[in-house]
Amino acid sequence: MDFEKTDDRRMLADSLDRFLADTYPIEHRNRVAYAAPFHDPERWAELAELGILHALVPEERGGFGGAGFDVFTVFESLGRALCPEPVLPALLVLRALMATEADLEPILSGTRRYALAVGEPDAPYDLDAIETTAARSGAGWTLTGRKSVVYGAQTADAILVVARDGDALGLYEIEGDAAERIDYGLIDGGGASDLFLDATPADLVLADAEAAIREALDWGRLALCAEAVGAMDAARDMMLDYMRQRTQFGRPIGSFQALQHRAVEMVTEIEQARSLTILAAARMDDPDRARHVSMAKNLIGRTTQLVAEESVQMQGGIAMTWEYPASHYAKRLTMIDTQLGDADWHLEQVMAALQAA
Amino acid sequence: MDFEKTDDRRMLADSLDRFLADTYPIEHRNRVAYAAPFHDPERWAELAELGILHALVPEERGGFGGAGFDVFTVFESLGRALCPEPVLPALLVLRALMATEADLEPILSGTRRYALAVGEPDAPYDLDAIETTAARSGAGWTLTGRKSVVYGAQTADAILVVARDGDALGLYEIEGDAAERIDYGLIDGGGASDLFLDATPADLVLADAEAAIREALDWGRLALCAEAVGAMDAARDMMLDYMRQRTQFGRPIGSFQALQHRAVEMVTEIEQARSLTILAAARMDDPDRARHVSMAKNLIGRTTQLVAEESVQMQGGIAMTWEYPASHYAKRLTMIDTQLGDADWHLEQVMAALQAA
Amino acid sequence: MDLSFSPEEEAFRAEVRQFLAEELPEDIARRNREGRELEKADMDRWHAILNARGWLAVTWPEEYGGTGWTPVQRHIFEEECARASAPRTLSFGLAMLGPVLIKFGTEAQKAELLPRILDGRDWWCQGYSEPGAGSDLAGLKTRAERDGDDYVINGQKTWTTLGQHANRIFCLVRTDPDAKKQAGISFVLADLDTPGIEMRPIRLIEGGHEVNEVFFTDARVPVANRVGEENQGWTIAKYLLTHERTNIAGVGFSIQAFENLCALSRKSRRNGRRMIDDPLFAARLARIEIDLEAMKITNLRMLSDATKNGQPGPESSMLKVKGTVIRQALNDLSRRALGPAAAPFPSEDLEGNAALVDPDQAANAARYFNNRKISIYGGSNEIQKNILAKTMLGL
Amino acid sequence: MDLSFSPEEEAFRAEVRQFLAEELPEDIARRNREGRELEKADMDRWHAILNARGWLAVTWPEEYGGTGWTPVQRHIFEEECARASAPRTLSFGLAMLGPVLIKFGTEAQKAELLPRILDGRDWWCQGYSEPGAGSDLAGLKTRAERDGDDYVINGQKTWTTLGQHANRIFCLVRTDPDAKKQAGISFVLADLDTPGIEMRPIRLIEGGHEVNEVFFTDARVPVANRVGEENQGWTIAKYLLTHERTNIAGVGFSIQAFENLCALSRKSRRNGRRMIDDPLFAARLARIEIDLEAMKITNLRMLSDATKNGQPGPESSMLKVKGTVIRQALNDLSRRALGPAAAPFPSEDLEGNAALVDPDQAANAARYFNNRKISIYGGSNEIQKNILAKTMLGL
Repeated sequence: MDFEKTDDRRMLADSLDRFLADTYPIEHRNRVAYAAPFHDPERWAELAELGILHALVPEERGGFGGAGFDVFTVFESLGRALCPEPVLPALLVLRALMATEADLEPILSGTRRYALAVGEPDAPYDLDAIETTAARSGAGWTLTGRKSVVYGAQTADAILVVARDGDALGLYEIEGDAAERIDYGLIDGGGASDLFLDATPADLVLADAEAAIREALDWGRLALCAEAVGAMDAARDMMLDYMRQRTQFGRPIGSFQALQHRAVEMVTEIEQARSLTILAAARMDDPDRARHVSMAKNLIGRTTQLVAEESVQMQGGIAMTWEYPASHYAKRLTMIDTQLGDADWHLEQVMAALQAA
Repeated sequence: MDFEKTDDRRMLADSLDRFLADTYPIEHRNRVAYAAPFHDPERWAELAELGILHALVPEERGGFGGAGFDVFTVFESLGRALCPEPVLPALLVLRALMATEADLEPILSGTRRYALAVGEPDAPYDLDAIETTAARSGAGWTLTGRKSVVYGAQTADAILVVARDGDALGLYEIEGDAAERIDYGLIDGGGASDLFLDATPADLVLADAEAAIREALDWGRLALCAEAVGAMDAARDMMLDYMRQRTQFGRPIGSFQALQHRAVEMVTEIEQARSLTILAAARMDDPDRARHVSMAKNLIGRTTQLVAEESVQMQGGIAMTWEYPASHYAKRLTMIDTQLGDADWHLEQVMAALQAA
Repeated sequence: MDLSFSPEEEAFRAEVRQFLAEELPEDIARRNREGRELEKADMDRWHAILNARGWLAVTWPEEYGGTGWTPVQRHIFEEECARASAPRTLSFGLAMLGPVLIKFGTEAQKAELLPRILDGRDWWCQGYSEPGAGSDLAGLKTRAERDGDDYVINGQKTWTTLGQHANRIFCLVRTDPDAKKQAGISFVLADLDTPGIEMRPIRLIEGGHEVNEVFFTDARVPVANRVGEENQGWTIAKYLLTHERTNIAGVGFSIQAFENLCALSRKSRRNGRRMIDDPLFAARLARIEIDLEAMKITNLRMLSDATKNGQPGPESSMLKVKGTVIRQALNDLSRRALGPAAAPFPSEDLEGNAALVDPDQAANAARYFNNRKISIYGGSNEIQKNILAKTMLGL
Repeated sequence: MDLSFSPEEEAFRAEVRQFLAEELPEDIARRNREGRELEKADMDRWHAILNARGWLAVTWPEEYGGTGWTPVQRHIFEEECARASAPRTLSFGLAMLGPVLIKFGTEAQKAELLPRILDGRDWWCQGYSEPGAGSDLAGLKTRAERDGDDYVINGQKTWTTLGQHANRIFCLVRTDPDAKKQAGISFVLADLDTPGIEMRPIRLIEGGHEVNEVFFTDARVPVANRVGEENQGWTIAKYLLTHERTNIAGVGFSIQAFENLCALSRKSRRNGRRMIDDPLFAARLARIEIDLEAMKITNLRMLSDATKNGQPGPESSMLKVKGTVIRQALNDLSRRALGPAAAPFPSEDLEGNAALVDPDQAANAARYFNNRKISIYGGSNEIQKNILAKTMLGL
């Protein structure tokens, strides 16, 4: 039993943290995160060069990592810096393609950006309700349906689309601009698109892809949990600094007992959420991967809400302003919950496991 | 719009409060509430003489009240004094018999005590799951099944039993000792019995009694809500007194901000719970009676838990002792939730109404 | 006890409902329902419609052009406005300065200023908070030094809501720097075009421009613009903070939010069923319905007390605390109900695009974030709890 | 990071499991599982079995007859004991006095007293709290005045758990009445049959007799019974309060309670379905499962830190606070799951009556009420939060 990062991962985290601290301060982050293309292509290339994408994939597929704790390490650092680069879409696509023979190098090198299109307006989280259909058309396929809030699609060269061919879910590739696309920024920074597929020509990448997609989504969920842990650590530190320095009624506000107790409760919940994220990272290759991921994502969802709301409340008016970084952390922490299944959706998965046991 | 009690009800409340303060101090209460027959038959007779049972029934049936606010008034006072007399069973029976021509006088005068047997081990709250059956036997009927935790049955002269005849639920009367009966005290004071009916001879009181039973149960729920309001007021006052007087680290514990805020939250929730109990009392003759009762009982269940747990926690060790009245209030407040439908069960009724709307 | 409204009150409700059906512009109602900020022109339009009907100043006595309504009438009006998605009127002139002038102003001040509030010539904003002072009003630093018939004001105010639309500001300033904290404060009025007063926008968490900073640099304001005695401003400040305000619980907002949310959760689907049929979501919805239903009655109970006693007791602070908790929970639930669709940044581009975002719900995430303010401003919920612990609980 | 146990640790787990399968008396396990208090004889029996195996004093070094286990081994032992429904050993001698003697006692004290703890000749109880002092230990009033080779003790202690079974007591007494609060306190040991020491039962909320008051009236105790220096008792008190205790989070209890609860909710029916199929109940159950799963890892993380640093950091107080919250939530859920069937007062009459009450769940409501204590004693959760705010958060 060992809860320390290995030397390799500590080095990766250190160099990533240093890079982000140097090149991605919050002012820069806010400049690029809220204006098209909603990230910084130059930094993206540098991040890829740093090897953070390679860290997401095992050696036999051209990476140098690929374990749960590698993903944890990368996303924890991204979360701490509130980095809006589309690393999550890359992870989702890389892990979905693990079930294929595809050459991952163009993605790993950062030269070709992908997005994974899964969710739909009436099926934001659940694969079973997906309605986008794939139909044969000559030697190829066409896709018809609507994909909503596809993270990173606004800047993607290509998009992997999950579509239904009868009962089977398949994975299909289209060019980034093959379908009508509406791009937009997100309230917490970064960008996404809605896709309107209308007999859009596509290549089949993987038939019977459901297991691969589920696994890829679980990797994405782990990444979001780790990102949340990093962002919560940063939000907590900011809040505690503020509580130590800011005085009201002639005393530091951190000396008020009601706030002290709430700060302690918040810090305790962060540690609990970190614990389950660590556990999920350790269980990514186990048969009960999905259950552990759902447990973690549920607790993360509950905890990010607590941290976002309490940190704003306890810092008061200043945290309501765009100027002050805490507000952007609060938004990101809040919106992480609605990516890849919110707290309730994941709770329902844990409930189902209990009921089936 | 008027939130004051009418003069008649104020007089009733005053005389009941005075009677209970004089004759039912907590030491007496604890003596009778925890030892068979788990109430005080002498006080029972005096309470009936005072007219509190008459207050539960309208004039045309021999009472002098019978409105929601009458029931509210009586049970609020009983709750404040933590009185374990079996007034709730009497109310349930009286209201169930409103659908019949039965002479209510023996009950109203307190001379004949009844209990209403509804819940079963696998159907503690829901009429639909009731399994006790009624079968014709010559001119009469027999009942077979198990009724659990029948409040007040330990001291009842007769019991009204809810049983199933095919799809219909009927109301049948048996003598108090007609079936095997195990009597016991309750952890929060007062008594109950389990009934083991095995072809037990019974008289039919009302066929197709479902609506009458539902209405009677709603009256019982209103009574429990009002009892809870009274008990919460008392528990709160006790706690606030303690917080003002008890010093620790050289200061009254009520001066600690973390406790102050929690006390304010508790008091706020008590007012909210009182509000919904008032609303339910006002809606007892309306078509959406059941929904209002369920809203109130859900909020009461949430609030009694908060008040019981927080008042014990904030008063500390002393409230963990039998000696100190707050512990008995905490128990009663906790166990009220599991009478006639707990917070979750009632929430499900409110959810169903929302879904059907 | 009797929870029914009197026949007169029911008739009043019918009158209000008919007025709203006839006079509330549909575009304003829609914009308000969609959770988007109103333009100044829309606010002015609705203000004028209410004024024409004489229903603008709901807390003022009739002699000053107010409605003279009872608290119950105000409650009914508020409830009907919420049901009809009517926007709230601006509180700065109507609910804050007006009552202050009526209680503390000179006859000349009342005669001059009250009509200008009603007819919309004056749009007032508020200079209470200062950077670094937060809920601790007594620590304010903005100074007004007497120079002949003027005060010369230097300092900075912040959180000035909708100041960008205002032409006038009322502020608390320190007129005696040597006095103890609460003493030495005065309440003064200023034209915003006074030289030396500058307003700068503050961008809020969700990206909107709603509040401002106001800088005073040797700004000269006539001493005649002071309301009340010099150095007695604290009395006015306290009056304002504890003064009975219509619907401190925000029940109207919450009713509107709850109805929107029900409609959304019946319309949208998740996991192959209506959102409202998801038991966990339905449980959240039912719980908040119950809390809100309770809050309506709690609010009425306190209104009824206030009517009897002439003034609300300190327990009305409970309405603010619990009311904001309920509103914020509703905002949270709307955001949850939309799921990822709540994520797009509200922009004029997207607003027009009905294919993309349900227009009824476009701004829900933004509203959630923006409404985190309601438990912070006007005396944070923490401050309210401090007050309640002392005044109501005697701790 | 690596969350797996080493082969040695897994082998140890197997050894523990086998031991429990072979040696834990079934009647003791059942009584413990049913949530009923153990008789003294049962506790003594289990104590002797563990001692025979050398697994009794899990926090003591081997040289004093302890196991010398690592924190991870202790965790494994605790987890396996919970799974097997083995009762906890009594902490007063083993987890509290033993470590104090080892750190502060004289060689003579260690040589005499430690073996008597192990072989069961001494059953210790604790004299820390006093009426009116609660979590404020520094305010204690019981006085010990030097008279020749004795202390003469006068005062009163309370919350003395299972004192009715004990023959000896360790207490904090004030030996210098003029010193400042924390100074002037000493740690002394006393035989309970000393003239002038009287024990009286306190009945607890749920009706049980678990704790006691102890009265000292001119009770003479040899000065040689003092542990540590005179007036230095505060150091020992702090050591005891912050000393690493096995399983401060109570994870073992919680695991056992969770498994009982799952079994109950699969077995019992409500509204025509299994309790576990009720979505609101299942949601409560799943949420607590998640919290408990997280607590297991948090506990391991802190154990792992403690192993590295030799001592746990102040953050171990988090384990106490969150651990008690989780245990109490589980007790609450068990009570809910039983519904009205939780209401009967536990009594010997009912215990025998399997027709009436599920024997596995007989004492659930009583346990719920009794366990409200765990967030109060041993430094209430409020005190823990005060400490955490200062030491861990620097507030």
